[in-house]
Amino acid sequence: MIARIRKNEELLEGYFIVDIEAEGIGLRKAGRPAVPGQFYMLKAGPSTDPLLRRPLSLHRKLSDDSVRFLYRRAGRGTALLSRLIPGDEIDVLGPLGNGFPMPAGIKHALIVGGGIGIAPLMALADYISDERKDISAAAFIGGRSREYVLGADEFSRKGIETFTATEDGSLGKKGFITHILDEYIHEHKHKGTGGWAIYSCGPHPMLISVAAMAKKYGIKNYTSMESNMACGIGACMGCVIGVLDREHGSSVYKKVCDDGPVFDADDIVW
Amino acid sequence: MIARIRKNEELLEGYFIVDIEAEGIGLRKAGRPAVPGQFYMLKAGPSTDPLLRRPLSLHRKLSDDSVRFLYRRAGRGTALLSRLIPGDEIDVLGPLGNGFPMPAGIKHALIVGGGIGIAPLMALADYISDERKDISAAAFIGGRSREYVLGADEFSRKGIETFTATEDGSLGKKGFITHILDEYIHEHKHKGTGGWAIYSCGPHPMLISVAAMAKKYGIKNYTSMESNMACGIGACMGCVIGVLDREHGSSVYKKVCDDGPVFDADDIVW
Amino acid sequence: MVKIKPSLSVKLGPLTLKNPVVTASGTFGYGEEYSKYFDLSLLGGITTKGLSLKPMQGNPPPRLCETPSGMLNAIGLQNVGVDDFIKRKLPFLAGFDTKVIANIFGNTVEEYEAVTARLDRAKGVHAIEVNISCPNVKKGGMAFGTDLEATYDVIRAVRNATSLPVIAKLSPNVTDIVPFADRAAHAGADALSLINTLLGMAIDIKNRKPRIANITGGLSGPAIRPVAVRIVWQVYRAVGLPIIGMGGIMNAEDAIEFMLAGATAVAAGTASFVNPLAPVEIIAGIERYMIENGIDHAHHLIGQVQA
Amino acid sequence: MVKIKPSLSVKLGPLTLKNPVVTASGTFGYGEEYSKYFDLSLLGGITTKGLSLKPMQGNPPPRLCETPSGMLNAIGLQNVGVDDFIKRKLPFLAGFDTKVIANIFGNTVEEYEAVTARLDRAKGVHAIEVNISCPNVKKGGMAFGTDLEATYDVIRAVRNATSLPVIAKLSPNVTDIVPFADRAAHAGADALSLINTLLGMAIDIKNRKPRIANITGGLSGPAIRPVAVRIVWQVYRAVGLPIIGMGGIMNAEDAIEFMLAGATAVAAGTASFVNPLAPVEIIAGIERYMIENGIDHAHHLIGQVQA
Ligand SMILES: Cc1cc2nc3c(=O)[nH]c(=O)nc-3n(C[C@H](O)[C@H](O)[C@H](O)COP(=O)(O)OP(=O)(O)OC[C@H]3O[C@@H](n4cnc5c(N)ncnc54)[C@H](O)[C@@H]3O)c2cc1C
Ligand SMILES: Cc1cc2nc3c(=O)[nH]c(=O)nc-3n(C[C@H](O)[C@H](O)[C@H](O)COP(=O)(O)OP(=O)(O)OC[C@H]3O[C@@H](n4cnc5c(N)ncnc54)[C@H](O)[C@@H]3O)c2cc1C
Ligand SMILES: Cc1cc2nc3c(=O)[nH]c(=O)nc-3n(C[C@H](O)[C@H](O)[C@H](O)COP(=O)(O)O)c2cc1C
Ligand SMILES: Cc1cc2nc3c(=O)[nH]c(=O)nc-3n(C[C@H](O)[C@H](O)[C@H](O)COP(=O)(O)O)c2cc1C
Ligand code: FES
Ligand code: FES
Repeated sequence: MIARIRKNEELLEGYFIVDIEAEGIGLRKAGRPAVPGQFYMLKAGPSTDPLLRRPLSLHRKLSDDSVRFLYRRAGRGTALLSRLIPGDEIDVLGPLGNGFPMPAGIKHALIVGGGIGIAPLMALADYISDERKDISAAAFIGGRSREYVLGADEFSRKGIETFTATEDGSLGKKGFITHILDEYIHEHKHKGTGGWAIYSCGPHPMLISVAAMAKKYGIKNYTSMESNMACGIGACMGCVIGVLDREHGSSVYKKVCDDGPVFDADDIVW
Repeated sequence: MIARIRKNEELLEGYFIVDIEAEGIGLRKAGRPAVPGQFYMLKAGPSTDPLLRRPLSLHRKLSDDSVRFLYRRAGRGTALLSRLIPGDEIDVLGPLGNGFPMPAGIKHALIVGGGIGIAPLMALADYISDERKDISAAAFIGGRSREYVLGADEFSRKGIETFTATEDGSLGKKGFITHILDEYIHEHKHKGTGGWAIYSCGPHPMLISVAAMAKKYGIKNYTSMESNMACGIGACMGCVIGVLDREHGSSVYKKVCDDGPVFDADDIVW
Repeated sequence: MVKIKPSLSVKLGPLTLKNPVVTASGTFGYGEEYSKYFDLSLLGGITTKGLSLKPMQGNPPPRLCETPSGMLNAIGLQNVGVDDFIKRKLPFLAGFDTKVIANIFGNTVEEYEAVTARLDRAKGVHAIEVNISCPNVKKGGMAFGTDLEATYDVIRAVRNATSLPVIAKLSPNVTDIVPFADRAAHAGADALSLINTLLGMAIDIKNRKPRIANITGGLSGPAIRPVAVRIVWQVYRAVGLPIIGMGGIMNAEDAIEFMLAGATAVAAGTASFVNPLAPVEIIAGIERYMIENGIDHAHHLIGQVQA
Repeated sequence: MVKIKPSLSVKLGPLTLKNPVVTASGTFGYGEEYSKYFDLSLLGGITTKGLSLKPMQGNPPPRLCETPSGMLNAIGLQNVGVDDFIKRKLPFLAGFDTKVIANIFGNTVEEYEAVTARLDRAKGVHAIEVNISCPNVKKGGMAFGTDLEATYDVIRAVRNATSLPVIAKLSPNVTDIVPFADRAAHAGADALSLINTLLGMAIDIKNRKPRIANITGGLSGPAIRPVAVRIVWQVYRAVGLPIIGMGGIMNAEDAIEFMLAGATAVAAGTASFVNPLAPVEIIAGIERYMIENGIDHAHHLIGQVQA
C-alpha cells in the first residue's frame, strides 16, 4: 500500500520518528486495530538497490489511517527512509506478525527495553494505559548514555513507574537495565509474581539475560525477535529462528515474521 | 566532485532545468571556461541501481562555479535527478569532451536543434552572442508541438534570427525543421556560404538529414552525438561510433566521450 | 487499429496456462500467504516450495541476506514433506482456478521417483517441476544438475513415474547449459525451468563471518537477470522444449524480455517478496504491451528478439 | 592500543605490490585518462586493457548497457596492439612508481606466446595477465578458459615465453572453477585473477533488439560480487596460488570482503567508471580498517573469513 510521509524527524543523531498516512494503515485485514508488537515492511523508492523491504515495528498507532515508527539509521535502507520528506510516498505492507500476547490473568506488565528496542514497547505502553486499566505496568529502559534512553519521559507521563540505566551512568543507574529489573523483581516478589509478565525488546545479549532472569523467577517473558527478512509474510522461510516445539520436545525452525516476531522467551533456542 | 543543487524545476511535463554549484565546476582543468558542446557525467545518489553516471550537456555556464543543465526525464537516472531539491548533493564529473569547434574563418553559424537537442546549443548561442560579435547566427528549432520547441524565445532575445517548426503546426511551420533550414540555405546561398557552419543536435533522423543537406550545399556540419557511456572519460571504449579515418580512408571506432561528443558530420558512419 | 483483447494463454507442452505468469518455487510458500493479497485464480500457475519425501528442517539461520539488486538464500529446502503437502496444503490450492506445479527434489533418484509417484496419485497437481539445481543442499540438488548422466537419470525416473507434464529445472551453474537441456529433453521432460539461483557468498567484514550460516547460498533477483535472459535465449535456439523463464523478473517489462528471448511462460520469484502483487501486475502489464503493440496471442512474443 | 601505520604491501607470488589494489583490465584504459584524477603511483598496480598481437577494431556499437547494479559490455577487446602499446603507451606508464600488469589475449596459443615474448623484452612491464576468459570474442577468449587442456596449453606457452610473473585470468562461466585454477597452477601460473565477467544478455522490449550489438556481453559490477566472492573462496581453499580478486568491488568494504575470502590483492573495475577515485579510496579504506582492527599486515587479512 502506498502511504504518505507526514513527518520525518531526527530525534537525536541517527534516530528518527516517521509518521505515515494511508487509509486503514493502522488496521488489520479484519478491520480491528494493529496490535502492539506487530510490524510493517517498508520500501523507500523503486530502486532495486536496496532491493528488499525493511521491517519496522509499530511504535504508535496515531489513528486508523496513520502510524508512527521509531527507527535507527542502521544502513542503506533506513538511510534512504531518513531522507524522505513530508508528502513523499512510501510503499508499506502491514501490519504483520503476531504482536505481544496478553493472555487472561495478566495483571502486571514489566516492560524492558534497550536502545531502539523501545520502538514496539511504546505501542504496548499506549495500549495498556489507554485500554487496559486492569493492568499495571513498570518500565525498565536502558541505553548507552542519557540520549539513547528513548521514551522514558513518555512512559513516566503515562503514569508508568519507569526505571532507567545507562552504561556510562549519565542517566539513572550506571550499568545494565537488567540489574535494575532484577532488583525490582527481587524486592516485589514476596507480594507474589502471579499474573506478572515481562515484555522485552532490545539487543540480543539483553534479551538473553532478561530471559534467564524470567526463568529464574518463574515469570512469563514475551520477547520481540529480529531476523533478516525477505517477504515478511511467511512465504520465503528465510527469517526462521530455532524454537522449542513443546509437542515433540525438539527444536524446530519458526518464522519470525509469521510465528513471531514475539515469542515466549522460554521456547527460544538462544 | 560534489556539487549542490541550487534549483531544479520542471519547465514542462518531463523537461527540467537544474542549476548546480561547486567550486570551479564551470572550468576545465587548465582553468579556462567549459566550452559549449562539452558535457558532464552526473550521479544522483549512492545506490548501485542505477549504477552508472548519466551524461548531460552544458546548457548554460552561469559562472565559474555554477552551471545549468536542461534535461528530459528519460528513465530512472533522470527521474532520480528530477527528485532532487535545492541543497541536495550531486556527484559530478566534468566538463568532458571536445565541444563545438569554431575554426578560424567561421562567420555565420546555423544552429539546428530538435527537442532536447537544444540543450548544448544554448551554450553555443550564449558563447556566440556574448563573446563572438564577429559571428552571426541563425537558429532552427523543431519539436513535436509548441511546448516542445525549447529555447526559441531565448534565442530570439539574443538577437539571433530564429525559425521554428512543429510536427503538428502548433508553432512555426508545420513539418520538420530541416525543411526550413533547406529553404533558408537555398534562399541565401547566392550570397555565398563560405564561412558558414551548421551546428546540430537532436534526434538521430534529424541529424542524418541535416548532415545530408550540409553535404549537398557544401557547408561544414558539426554535430553532437549520443551513445551509451560508462566512464565518460575515454577509458572503457564503450561509447564508440563509426567514424571515417581520413588518413586511411577506412572507418574506425571513435569514442563519443573523448573524441566527441561533437564530430564533423561528414566523417560519421551514419 | 482495432484494439481487441489479446489472448494470454500459452501452451507449455501438454500444460495449458491461462496466462504466461507463474510463481517461482520457494518464493510463494504454498500459496496461502499470498492469497490474502490477491485472488490466486488470476495466476497462470502456482509453483510450490520444493517438496521432499520426508519433511525437512532446512538450514540454520541466518538464511538470507541482501546483495546489490539481489539476495542470497540458503533456506535448505525446509518443507512439510510430500505427504503433508498433499493432505494439508493441496486441498487449499485445488480451490483455485489455476495450474498447480509441484516442485520436487530428492537425495537420490529413488526419492525423486517416490515423491513423483505420490503426487501423481494426488488430485489437483497439474505438473511436476523437478529441481536438480538447488545450490543449498549437500546431497542431491545441484549435484544432479551439474552432471549430464544424473540429469538424464533423474528426469527419466520422474518421467516414468507420472503421466503429468514434467518440467526440468536446470542449474545455471554450468559451463554450457545446452547439453543439459538436451539431456532433459531426451529423458522425456515436457518443458524447462530456467534458471535457478547462481551460487554466491557474502561476508560481513565486521565479524568476518559469512552472512548466511550455510556459507554459500543462491543468488536471485534483478542482479542475475542478464545471465538468465542469456541462458533462456541460448536454450531456446538450441533445444525444442518450451521454457519457463525466471531470474530477476520484477515487472512486465522484464517478463516480456524473457518471452522475447524465448520463454513461453515466466515466473516471478524474488519479486513477490518486494511486491506481493508482482505476479498480477506482470500479467496486466503483458496484456497492455500486447494491446499497444497489436499482438493478439502471447505465443507471438516467444523468441521474437531480433538477434 | 598503539595505532601504528600498517603495512599494506602484499606478495602476489614473485610480484610485490606496495598495496593490494590494482585496476582491472579494460576498465582503466592505459592509465592516461585516470592520471588526470590522481597520481597513479598511489596504486598497487595497473592492469592494462587487453593486448593482442595486432591492433583490433573491437565490436560494433552499441557496446554497453546498464543492468540492475551492473553493466553488460561487449567491447570486443578493441586495442592498439602490443607493438603500439610498447611504443606509445608503456613509456607513460613506466613513469609511475607502480607495477604494470600487461593483460594479453590471442586467437591461438601461438598468438598468446608472441604477445608475451614482445612484452617480455619491453622495459616497464612487471607481470603478464593472461585473459582466457573474455566472453566477447568469437575465437580465443572464453573458449580457452572453459577447456581444461586449452587452459593448460595457453598458460604453459606464456610461462615458457617469459620470466615475468604470469597471472592467469580465469572464466567464471564454468561448472567448477577449481580444476581450471589447478591446471593453471600446474602450467606454471604464479597467480590467478578471479573473476572475469559473467556472460549475459539484455533485450530492449521497445525495438525487440538486444541492447548490445554483439547480442551477449560480459556482466560486471556489484551485481556479480556474490558470485565472485564465492569463487575466490572456493579457489583459495583448494589451490595454492595467490589471487587477485575482482567483480563488483566498489569500495574498501567490498575489497576487504574479497581479501577475507582469500584474495591477496583486489582489482577495481566497473567502480572506476562510477568513481574515478575508487582505487585510491579503496586503498585508504583498507588502511583505515586495518588500523581500526589492529591488523598490522595486509597479509593477515587474506582468507580470514570464519567459515
Ligand atoms: C520485526 C522487526 C521489527 C523491527 N523494528 C524496528 C524498529 O521499530 N526500529 C528500528 O530502528 N529497527 C527495527 N528493526 C530492525 C530494522 O529492520 C533494521 O535496522 C533495518 O532492516 C536495517 O536496514 P538497513 O538497510 O538500514 O541496514 P543494512 O544493514 O544495510 O541492511 C541490510 C539487510 O539486513 C537486514 N537487517 C539489518 N539489520 C537488521 C535487523 N536488526 N533486523 C532485521 N533485519 C536487519 C535489512 O533488513 C536488510 O535486508 C526491526 C526488525 C525486525 C525483524
Ligand atoms: C554527450 C551527451 C550529452 C547529453 N546531453 C543531454 C542533455 O543535455 N539533456 C538531456 O536530457 N539528455 C542528454 N543526453 C541524453 C541523456 O544522457 C540520457 O537521456 C540519459 O542518460 C538517460 O538516462 P535515464 O537513466 O534517465 O534513462 P534510462 O533509459 O533508464 O538509461 C539507461 C542507460 O542508457 C543510457 N542512455 C539512455 N538514453 C541515452 C541517450 N540518449 N544517450 C546516452 N545514453 C543514454 C543511460 O545513460 C543509462 O546508462 C546526452 C547524452 C550524451 C551522450
Ligand atoms: C528464498 C528462495 C527459495 C527458493 N526455493 C526454491 C525451491 O524450493 N525449489 C526451486 O526449484 N527453486 C527455489 N528457488 C529458486 C527460485 O524458484 C528461482 O528459480 C530463482 O529465485 C530465480 O528467480 P528470481 O530471481 O525471480 O527469484 C528459491 C529462491 C528463493 C529466493
Ligand atoms: C568495459 C570492460 C572492459 C573489459 N575489458 C577486459 C579486458 O580487456 N581483459 C580482461 O581480462 N578483462 C576485461 N574486463 C573484465 C574486468 O577486468 C573485470 O574482470 C570484470 O569487469 C569484473 O570486475 P568489476 O565488476 O569490478 O568490473 C573488462 C570489463 C569491462 C567492464
Ligand atoms: S521473511 Fe519470509 S518467511 Fe519470514
Ligand atoms: S564512455 Fe568510456 S570510453 Fe567513452
